[in-house]
Amino acid sequence: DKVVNIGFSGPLSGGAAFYGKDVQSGIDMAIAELNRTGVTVKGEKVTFKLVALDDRYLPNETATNVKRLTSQGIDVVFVPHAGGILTVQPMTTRDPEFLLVAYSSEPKILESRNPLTFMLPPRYDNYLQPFAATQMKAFGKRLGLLGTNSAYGKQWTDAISDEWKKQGGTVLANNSVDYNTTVDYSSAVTKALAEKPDVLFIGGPSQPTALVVKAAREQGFKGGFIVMDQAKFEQMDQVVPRNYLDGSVGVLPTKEFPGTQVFVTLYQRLYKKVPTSEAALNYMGMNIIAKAMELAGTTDNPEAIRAQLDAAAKALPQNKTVFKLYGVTDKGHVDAQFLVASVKGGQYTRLRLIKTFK
Amino acid sequence: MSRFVWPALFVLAAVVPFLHPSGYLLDVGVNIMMWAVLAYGLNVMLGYTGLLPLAHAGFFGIGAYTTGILTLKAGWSFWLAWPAGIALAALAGLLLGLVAFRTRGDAFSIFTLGVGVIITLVINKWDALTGGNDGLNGIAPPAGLEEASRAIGLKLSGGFYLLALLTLALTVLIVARARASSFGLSLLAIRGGEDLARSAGVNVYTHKLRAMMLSTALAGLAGGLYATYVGFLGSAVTGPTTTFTVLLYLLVGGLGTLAGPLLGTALIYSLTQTLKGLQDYQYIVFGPLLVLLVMYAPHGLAGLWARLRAARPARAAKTKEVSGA
Amino acid sequence: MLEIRDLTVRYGAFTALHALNLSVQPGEIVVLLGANGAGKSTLFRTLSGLQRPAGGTATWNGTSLTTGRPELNVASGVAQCPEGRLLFPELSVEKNLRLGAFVHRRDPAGTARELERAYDLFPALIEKRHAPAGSLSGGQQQMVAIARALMARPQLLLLDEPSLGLAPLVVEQVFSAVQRVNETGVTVLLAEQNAFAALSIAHRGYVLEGGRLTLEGTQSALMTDDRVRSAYLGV
Amino acid sequence: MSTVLQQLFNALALGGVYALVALGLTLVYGVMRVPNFAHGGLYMLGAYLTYAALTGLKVGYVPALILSALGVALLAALMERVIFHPLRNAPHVHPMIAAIGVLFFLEALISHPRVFGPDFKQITEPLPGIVNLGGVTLTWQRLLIIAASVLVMLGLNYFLKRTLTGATIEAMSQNREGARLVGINTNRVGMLTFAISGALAAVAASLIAPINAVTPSMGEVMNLKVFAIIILGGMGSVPGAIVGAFLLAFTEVFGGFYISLDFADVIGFAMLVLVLALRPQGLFRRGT
Amino acid sequence: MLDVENLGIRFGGLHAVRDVTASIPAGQITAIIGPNGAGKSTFFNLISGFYRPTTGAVRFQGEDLTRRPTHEVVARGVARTFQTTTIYRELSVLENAMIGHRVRTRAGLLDALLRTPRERQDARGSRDGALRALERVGLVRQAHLPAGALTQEGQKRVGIAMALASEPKLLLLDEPAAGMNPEETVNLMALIRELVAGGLTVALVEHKMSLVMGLADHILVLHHGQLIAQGTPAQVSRDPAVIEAYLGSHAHGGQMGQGAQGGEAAHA
Ligand SMILES: Nc1ncnc2c1ncn2[C@@H]1O[C@H](COP(=O)(O)OP(=O)(O)OP(=O)(O)O)[C@@H](O)[C@H]1O
Ligand SMILES: Nc1ncnc2c1ncn2[C@@H]1O[C@H](COP(=O)(O)OP(=O)(O)OP(=O)(O)O)[C@@H](O)[C@H]1O
Ligand SMILES: [Mg+2]
Ligand SMILES: [Mg+2]
Repeated sequence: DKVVNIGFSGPLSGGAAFYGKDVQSGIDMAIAELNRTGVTVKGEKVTFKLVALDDRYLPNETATNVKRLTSQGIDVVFVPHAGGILTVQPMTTRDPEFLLVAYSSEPKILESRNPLTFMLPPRYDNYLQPFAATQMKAFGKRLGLLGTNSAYGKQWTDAISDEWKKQGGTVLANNSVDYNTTVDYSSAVTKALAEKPDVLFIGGPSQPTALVVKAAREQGFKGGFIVMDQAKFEQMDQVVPRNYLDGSVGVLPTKEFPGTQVFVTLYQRLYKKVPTSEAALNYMGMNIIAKAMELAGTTDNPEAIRAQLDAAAKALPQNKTVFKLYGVTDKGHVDAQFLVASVKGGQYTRLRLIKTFK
Repeated sequence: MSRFVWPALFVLAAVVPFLHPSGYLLDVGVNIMMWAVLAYGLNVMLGYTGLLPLAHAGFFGIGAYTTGILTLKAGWSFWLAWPAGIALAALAGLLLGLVAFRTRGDAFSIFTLGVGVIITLVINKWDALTGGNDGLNGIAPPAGLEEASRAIGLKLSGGFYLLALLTLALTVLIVARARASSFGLSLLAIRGGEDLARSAGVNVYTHKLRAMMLSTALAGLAGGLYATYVGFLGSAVTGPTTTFTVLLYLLVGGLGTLAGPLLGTALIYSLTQTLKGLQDYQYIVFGPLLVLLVMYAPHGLAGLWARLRAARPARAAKTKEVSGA
Repeated sequence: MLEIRDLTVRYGAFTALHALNLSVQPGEIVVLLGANGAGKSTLFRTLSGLQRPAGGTATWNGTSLTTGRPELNVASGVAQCPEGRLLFPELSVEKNLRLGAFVHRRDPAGTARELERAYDLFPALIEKRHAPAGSLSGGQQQMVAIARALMARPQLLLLDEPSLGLAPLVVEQVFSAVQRVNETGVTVLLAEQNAFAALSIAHRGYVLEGGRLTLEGTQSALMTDDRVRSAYLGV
Repeated sequence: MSTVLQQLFNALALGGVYALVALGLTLVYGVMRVPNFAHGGLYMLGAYLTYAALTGLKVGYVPALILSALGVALLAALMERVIFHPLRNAPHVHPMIAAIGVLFFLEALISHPRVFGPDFKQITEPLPGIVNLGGVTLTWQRLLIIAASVLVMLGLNYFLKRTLTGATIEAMSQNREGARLVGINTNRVGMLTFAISGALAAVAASLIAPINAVTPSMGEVMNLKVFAIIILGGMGSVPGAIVGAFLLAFTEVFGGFYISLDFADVIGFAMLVLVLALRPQGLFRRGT
Repeated sequence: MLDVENLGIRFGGLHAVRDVTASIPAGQITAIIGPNGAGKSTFFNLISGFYRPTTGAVRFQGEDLTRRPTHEVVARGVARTFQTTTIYRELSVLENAMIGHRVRTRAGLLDALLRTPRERQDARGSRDGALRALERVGLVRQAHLPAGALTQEGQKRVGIAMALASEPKLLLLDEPAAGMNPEETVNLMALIRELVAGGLTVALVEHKMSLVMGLADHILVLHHGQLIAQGTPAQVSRDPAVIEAYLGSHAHGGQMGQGAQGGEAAHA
């Protein structure tokens, strides 16, 4: 057997560890499955092994880790945060070359047109239009902003504000707070509610998001929520009563796609918890890489593997498709379809996507 | 040991990149030297003057962001932006000192910690200037470094290594000179007892201010190097965690010694790199190791070394406390 | 009675006390003379349990004083007014004194009585009773240190240079108080640079030099000894 | 108007949270002068132990809280014995670094996949329900926090200022040899102090956890703030810690409300820096 | 040489020093005595700029020094020692003295970094100045020992050397003989006399009457922060107020504590 090492550099300790671990769990799960079913590249059986290094979310640490990984002859490296990705992106094409699997929706990652970047998360702008339209119609035109103030949260806040205005609504003051460090959300909620919003944009990690919902409902907020895709309904309703979530729109791994059900069940058996989209997307990403290696007939030529990503995505077996995949764009971006849902009377209802961006 | 050992050490270290080590090894070398410079800066305050400021990552950040912003947004050459960053860090240190030296002891530490947090938060929130949460991306290597490296048969990474080595050598020289002067002795007097120093005629306030400026200038020096080396700046690295990490390097190496900051940084940095292999057990091992270090090598590596060398220091000054008012 | 047998104390490689033998009978005042660095304070610290000896024994009425647990020494009736005072600088004078009676914490009435006595002895402390001990003048702090030792109602009182920094008038008061305390049956071991005053109230004395006892005698014998007179009495 | 009142209540609750944690820290830091950065770790551990007792042992909230307090107290006492006691004569920064080592260890231990893992956990509110007072929402949990912080403050103040054991703690912090000399068993007092502080941290965490997610790094943020608070209030001053806590909470809440939420933390720290610049010794001097 | 006028300071409600008007004449030894807590150390602290007075003025050689920072006062030529021996125990004896000499050197951080001629000159000057001071107190041979390794008495000398190294005109000594035995006290007296013979002015606080009476040209008596008497030793020791407040039986020429014999002397 040939052992192919896959690199990973992400936060595995400290405040963002839960995030890094989620990402890692997806890759780990994919690798375990691939090793069990067997992958053959150019007639040779290949076993994958994940080499995960902690970078505590610090870009300089990511750079050090990547140098360490490539010095060991590793050709594929997963990095799940924008700072780290942007720092190591220029290194992909220097010798030694490597394929950077980027899990971050920062637009700048694609802007640099790096030839060896593979970007996993879909663009969140797919959600904007249906979210805004649904909530504006159901609750009214005033949108309060109360998302997390992480880099991703800020992008979301800006994007939803633009979309809301585009559809003719009014956007109120931005009251973002840090969902990782805030001790009590009450005062931020009070401030946001003081402007009498009809709809609140919220979201960050699921549990804090649920606490924001709780604080808002307790203070008498009757309107709707637009929940950023980082937060998951299935996790939130373990923290707050389901009826608090009534009138929310957000994303949901549903059972529509063939692979979803399988993935969710397997994941829960392994990790004893509801999978996040971090886990799901990286799980798919690893599967696409393996497939692309098969198609390219090489495990150590990043350019060749990169060239086969689109084909690999399209050829992915049904039971590995957690989300519906259309392929990988020229820029190296996954093109997938997602499901969005709204909560009514404690039930999840699927929303229709008007248009999809590529 | 300084007279011959230091130059020899630097010459030896300068040979390393010509042996074509892996990119990872070079990178570890650059990181150790870079953080050691920051540790030397902190040592000027904590080791020599006896004050523990907790805003050094902030000054490091000021040096780094000034360098980054001036090269990226104002199109300055790195060779101009770097000194500007150092100057700004020193100036910020002066301003902080003017106010912070009203407080003493732990209040001083917490005061500066507060200022450190503010610096980080301001960097994080001032999107227009600093890029906020997204950070600053694409800071170029110093002009001419690549060409110069190639001219002596090295890659850019080798060039960075030599640049870091030069920076470190300069730092050690500066610190050694400062320490050996009557200025340095006055700092020791302040460390030993501020009231006594005052009565002995030392102008405590201005000495503290100068020490602070030297210390933060070194932080800025390290920061500028960081900016051009890593090429990306995010606010996280300017926060208290970095300060505490460097404090750790310093303590393990040995407070108030010339070799300590370098030894401590080298040991702990390589240790954390090695421990990464332990995955989930990384900090479960590191934490207790830290405790053991301060308990069993209270004077750091340099102290351990000195003790071994001094064989049997008679009954000398085995008194526990530092005398002073 | 206090019995010291072959007591040896070391600081690292340096030996401060060399196999010392000394005893004090109940009810005696014994003065310890010796130049700077002779080891007087070392002996006191050892008897209080603050310093562990390298060898030998020290017992008070049969109880070992060298267990390394000073609280047991205090409980068995040994109290010290130490060199360097060792006060609690940010606590009020009165709290310092009350803590001196820590071993009698179950007898608040007795402590109140002792407190009155302490203030009688050092009236200067009355107006300072609520001031932090650290804000007191040097001499006032010394008064607190002496009074704190008395608060423990000791059977064996160890006084390490009690007159340090005290005004002449107060020195007299202290010595007469020591004498009074002694008359109530308390045994006193005293180290003093003010050798004359100390010898005046003592029954016996020892001379300690370089960690060894070089001379021993009654008050009158020491007072008239030529070596003592020239070295410690300054005559 | 009701918005301002609501914010007032929010600030009170937040101040209560800060005060509870700060009081535990004051004891060890302010009184014994040990800059115990592991306090945040003990706090975090307290929350997890309560969580474990609730979900694992399936006991009620109050027994869970007591179990957790006992557990953390024990651990804190052990920590004093094994780490801080041997370091008692070392320079100030040594125990601080050791404490950071402990914090690392505790965090890593808790977030280890085989222990609790790095994910958020949630403790359900023991006293759900809200009271609506003229448009202001008061939740029972927050009222409980405010009440507890006042109670703990009164208790701690009484303990330190009025009891002999309290005085021994202060005495020992100021002069360990002096304390031994008057017959105080400093070993016991040291452990007792840490135990009390650990128990306080656990109680604080258990009370706060229901309104805030339980995470391995929850102690880090708190650490920074409570250290600021006790310096702000004046080291070792119990009322100072309370006033400092509420001052910080009010600045954060109203600064966030009138200026910008984005800068709420900056405003909080700016206030700290300002107060210290004007009154270097803190708001309250250490009492006698 | 030094004149104070209506000098006073309050700590909270306490007037530690109150309305003191006095002078310390040049070339002489002035002793300040008074009961514990009378304000003697505080008085020194006021003169040396260590505390800021709430009232009054301090003039040194005609120049107003009130409210000047300590280091400037030292630079003008007023040096002091502390009541409890405070020196840098971890540093060498020589370094202690060099710190005392720092006020006479000008080289700063930049000089140090650039190794300017001034730095080199100062480095030499500082060593020489320190050695001169050590010479005067007889510690040259111990120059390289850590100061903490010296005996109590030796440490007191280090303290004095540190003060002398600043090349003062006026030296303030706070209880220099405390903890010394008679023999050492005599040596100290000789040292002080020598210093004065060399042109220095000395003011000292001391409770050892042998030293005060044997040494002082002029005595100031403080009580409750106020100046209650002054004059020659003979005058002061006869002053009933001083006897009552401070001296007790020492008034009658008592030396070395002989007066304490019997210890039953009557007092207020
Ligand atoms: N902690 C210590 N470490 C090392 N040596 C010490 C220590 N304490 C005292 N010594 C040394 O032990 C010897 C005896 O000191 P000690 O303090 O007992 O003397 P002493 O007779 O009380 O003198 P003094 O009259 O100055 O108080 C001295 O040489 C002193 O330097
Ligand atoms: N920093 C301070 N804060 C409050 N009170 C003080 C302070 N310094 C001194 N005092 C008080 O001022 C008075 C004078 O003190 P000072 O130290 O000057 O006395 P002294 O004459 O030197 O006495 P001694 O002979 O005992 O040394 C004392 O009552 C003392 O308690
Ligand atoms: Mg002694
Ligand atoms: Mg005095």
